[in-house]
Amino acid sequence: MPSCLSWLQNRSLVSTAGLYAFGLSSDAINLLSVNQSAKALFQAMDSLLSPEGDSQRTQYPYVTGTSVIGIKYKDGILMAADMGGSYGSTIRYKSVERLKQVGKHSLLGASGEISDFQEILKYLDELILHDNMWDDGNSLGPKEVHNYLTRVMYNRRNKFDPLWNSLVIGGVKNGQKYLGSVSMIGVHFEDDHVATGFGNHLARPILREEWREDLSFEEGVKLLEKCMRNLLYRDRSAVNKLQIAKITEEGLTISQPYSLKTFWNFAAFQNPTVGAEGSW
Amino acid sequence: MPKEHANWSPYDNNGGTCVAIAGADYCVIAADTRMSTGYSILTRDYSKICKLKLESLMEKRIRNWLFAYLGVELASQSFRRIKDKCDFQVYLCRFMVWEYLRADKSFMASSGFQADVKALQKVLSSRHLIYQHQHNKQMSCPAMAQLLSNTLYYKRFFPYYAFNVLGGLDSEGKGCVFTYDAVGSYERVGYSAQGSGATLITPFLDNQLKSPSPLLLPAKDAVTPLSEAEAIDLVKTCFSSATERDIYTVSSYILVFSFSYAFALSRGVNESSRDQKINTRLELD
Amino acid sequence: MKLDFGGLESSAPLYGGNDDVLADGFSAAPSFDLPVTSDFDGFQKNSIQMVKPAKGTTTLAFIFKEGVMVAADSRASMGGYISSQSVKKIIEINPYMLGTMAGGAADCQFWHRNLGIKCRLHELANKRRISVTGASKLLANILYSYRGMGLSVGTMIAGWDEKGPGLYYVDSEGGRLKGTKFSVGSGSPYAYGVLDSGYHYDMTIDEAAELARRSIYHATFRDGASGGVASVYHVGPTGWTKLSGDDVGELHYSYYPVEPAIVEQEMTEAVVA
Amino acid sequence: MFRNQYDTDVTTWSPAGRLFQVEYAMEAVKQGSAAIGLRSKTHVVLACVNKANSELSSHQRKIFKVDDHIGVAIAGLTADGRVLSRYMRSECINYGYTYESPLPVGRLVVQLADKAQLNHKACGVAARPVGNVDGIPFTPGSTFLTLKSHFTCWQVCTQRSWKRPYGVGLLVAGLDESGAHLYYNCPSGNYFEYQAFAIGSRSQAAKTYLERKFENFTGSSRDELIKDALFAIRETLQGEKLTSSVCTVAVVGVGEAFNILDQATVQALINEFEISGEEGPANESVAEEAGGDAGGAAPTEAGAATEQETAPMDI
Repeated sequence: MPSCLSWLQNRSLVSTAGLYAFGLSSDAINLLSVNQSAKALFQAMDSLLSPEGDSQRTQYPYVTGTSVIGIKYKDGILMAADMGGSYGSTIRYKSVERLKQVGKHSLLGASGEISDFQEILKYLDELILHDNMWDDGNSLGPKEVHNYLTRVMYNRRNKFDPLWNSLVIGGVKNGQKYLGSVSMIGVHFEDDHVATGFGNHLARPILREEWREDLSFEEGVKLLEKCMRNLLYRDRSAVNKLQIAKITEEGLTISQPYSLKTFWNFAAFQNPTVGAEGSW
Repeated sequence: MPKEHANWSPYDNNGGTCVAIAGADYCVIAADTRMSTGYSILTRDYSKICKLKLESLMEKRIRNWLFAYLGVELASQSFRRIKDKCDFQVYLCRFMVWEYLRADKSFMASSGFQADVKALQKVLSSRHLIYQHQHNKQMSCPAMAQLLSNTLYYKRFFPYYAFNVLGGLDSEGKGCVFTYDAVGSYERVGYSAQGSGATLITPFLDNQLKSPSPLLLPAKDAVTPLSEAEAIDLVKTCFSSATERDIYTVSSYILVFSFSYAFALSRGVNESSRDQKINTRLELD
Repeated sequence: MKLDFGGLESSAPLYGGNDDVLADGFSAAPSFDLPVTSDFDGFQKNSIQMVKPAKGTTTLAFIFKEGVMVAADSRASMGGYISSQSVKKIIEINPYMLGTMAGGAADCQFWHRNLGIKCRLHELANKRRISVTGASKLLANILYSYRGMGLSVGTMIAGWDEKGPGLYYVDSEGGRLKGTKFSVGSGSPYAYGVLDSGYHYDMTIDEAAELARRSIYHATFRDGASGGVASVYHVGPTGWTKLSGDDVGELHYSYYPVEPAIVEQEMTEAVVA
Repeated sequence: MFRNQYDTDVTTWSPAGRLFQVEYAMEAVKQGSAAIGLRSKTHVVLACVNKANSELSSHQRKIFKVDDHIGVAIAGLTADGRVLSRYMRSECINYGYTYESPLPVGRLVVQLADKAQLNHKACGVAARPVGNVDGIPFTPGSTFLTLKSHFTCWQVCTQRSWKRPYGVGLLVAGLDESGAHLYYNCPSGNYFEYQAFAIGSRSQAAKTYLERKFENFTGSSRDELIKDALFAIRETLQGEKLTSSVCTVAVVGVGEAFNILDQATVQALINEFEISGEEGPANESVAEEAGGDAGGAAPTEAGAATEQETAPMDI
């Protein structure tokens, strides 16, 4: 087998059979979809025909990441996410990286099921690897990645086998800032600031008040930290260990994990149960 | 039988309202720009309207016509997307964002589950592209209406949760509006509202635009006598009233026209303009 | 149970062998996208509930000396909301055959249009028009193959062929009945009342039309899911013609004119007392 | 003329290392009527000679719009050309469906080359995400959007002896992120990017004209580019009078979707430069020799026809 094919294979990025198709089809994804849809077709008929047949389709999130917040600022996109991985109510993992680079121009933040997020990263790895192989001056920007992910999520929803995540995609390409989000059933939109999960309720009202088109980097980080602090106070699966990622035309930087200074002796927090009869 | 998790549903209702009114030679179609899920607003700047048409060379020519017809101030406003700052609770502000204005065939506005709506609109615009490649002309509005009905029905057992209204011009250049249920039953009407605010708006439109039913024999002409300007005001009133009572509808909306302007490409035919409106037929080569 | 999709394939493929790259257009049978769930019925129940397709109606048809009289109302309701008052419930399959719409509006519209295609193909293949029996059988086979999947159709196929007037009732439970008088829809009990009492074989066209119109009017009067315009069609040897379309509101005041005088008197007495 | 025993099918190599069937396919391109393309930094112009096979019939379409940003001019077997342009259209639509952005021209050209090289009926399987996109239950007849991957003949790069190469050359004009491009797809399956190029019968005349002028194409404006295209076309007409009915011109550029100019505009352009008597924008030597035959009575139609027996292929 020619050397480059073996190099690809031991990176176990592309299954052996995939290598052959790789050279042929414009898109290795086809091969993935080839066995995917065959399997789905088989399962569709199987589960329809024998309703009592065990449908491996039931999905239940096990290890989940909490909210991700993304905003546009003067030079690009800022995103923040904590590093917690909750297993139900237990914060089982504390160093889950939920902000990842996708290609040269995009940044992906994910909340929800961590294993599904890792599978999404596998698909994106394929997509970007393939995109680079063309090496013709064109590359997939944040808009394309966002639309691609929307199709993947919507498609998995159609097969009743959803990827249990909501994703935030941001990036800059040719001076165009782009920030969009996708939910697990395919609801997608673009906006100047987005948030997932709890962030929708706690962070976005703050962003709707204080966000401005010309936020500087420092102001942007301060705004994100304000939102993350609020989430820390009220979201039980929030962890005080977060990362902030910045992506601009020049490139992407993801901060080392750090913690926020929190202030817990607000009057409201003193003795929350006073005056509440029969409270425990 | 493993527990089928109850909380996962492939559907969601992202709210929003669309309204369409067909006139003698125009059709007004509008939709609000709010998208929400549950009680939280996802975004205030999402267009529910899909233009089912390829970009055409007419863009520049129509843009200048627009400046001439509407006066610079209103026209410039329409071509600069205005961020909608209105917040339903605090104060009500009305931004009219004219996204497109051109001699067009059909526009589709839909509300319901946004992912299904987008998938549906993508399928239709792709089909429209093919039609144009094959027939070298645009699909007429009634043809697009039938295609939308079939597309909806093909998902009869796994429906697109999308309530559509299709507006445009029919082959004689008269305004036409088609209204749908989610699985494809459709009907040509003079006016229609769909989405979360529909039950509030439709009675108002019935009252204002009551026109004899097309089924009557001897047939009576059912097209509304309203001019475009009156139709626009009516639509604005619809949205402001719906905003009062429907949490999912907000009163900033995108208005899209399709006048019967069509510019004869080749022979520069330019009939005498009827009250400043140029009224010629578009012949795409 | 093996779902038999046999009914889907129409006899003559609509379009030649079409597996090249972009053979657009019709295909032998529409392919339906099925939800991948083990609880198909449960899914259908709540998705239909959520989507609330347009339903509710009164339609009737009867054979008499001069041919077949077909009539219907024009109201469509989605749950409790009247979504339209101007639905065309009598579908013109071809110049010699009509179908009526009751139950799911989308189901009826789609499958009648599909039936129209099949009838046209039959004409092209056999150089003569399809009989009413044949057409109703085609529709019944299709609906039978989707039995249990949630289609809701209660339709009448009325037409004129070599054997004279033909009338069949076909529904989505798989039933297919040949008969001379049918009424379908939520308003049918009311329509039957008027229809049965006034029907006799040798009526003139006008009498039959009036009977049909009257039956629809009474149904719309009593049944909330029916209303709008009462449309009446007549199918004769030369095909169908639409006889009338009257708003049921006007029909009411023409059947029961209100004498202005009586009303005023009551008003005055009330004031005095 | 029977060359030798090596040209019976496409999988047989000649001792000299040549695939004659492929070469014959490239010959077919030369039989087709001329098509030329040239590009500047912001625009690409395609033009072709309309050859009707008799006075009674209209000419065959040789320029197809693939998408807003891509168009193609073909020379050779027009039937093959139509099939390939339909394939390109469905690829573009699929890509647009998934990514909501235009398919880069270069990638489409490579896919086309792969298809030509494998010359099997590759179905319109396009880049799309896992599984079929969203179960668009498109009528199974039209495969483009069913996106159900029916992987008919996805074999490795071996040829099938009963398959023939596509007998058509394609000039692909398009615009993408990396600028304006003009490619030539050859029936052999390889492709080249050009500043300007000409294919089809008597294309050599156009090539010589284009080779002289191509340096200043990059900077030239849209209208200059169209004028140069018309000059190049006129070169291939060997003295026959250039009118807008004889040729078709199409343009794609930044901010301008691919569109075929209507005859009136083309005729206006032709009159413009014919009245001014320009024989070519620059007053190089071409003036004398073109002046010579342009002045003389244009050889009659028959004259041109007998000189080279019209290729049956092009009908």
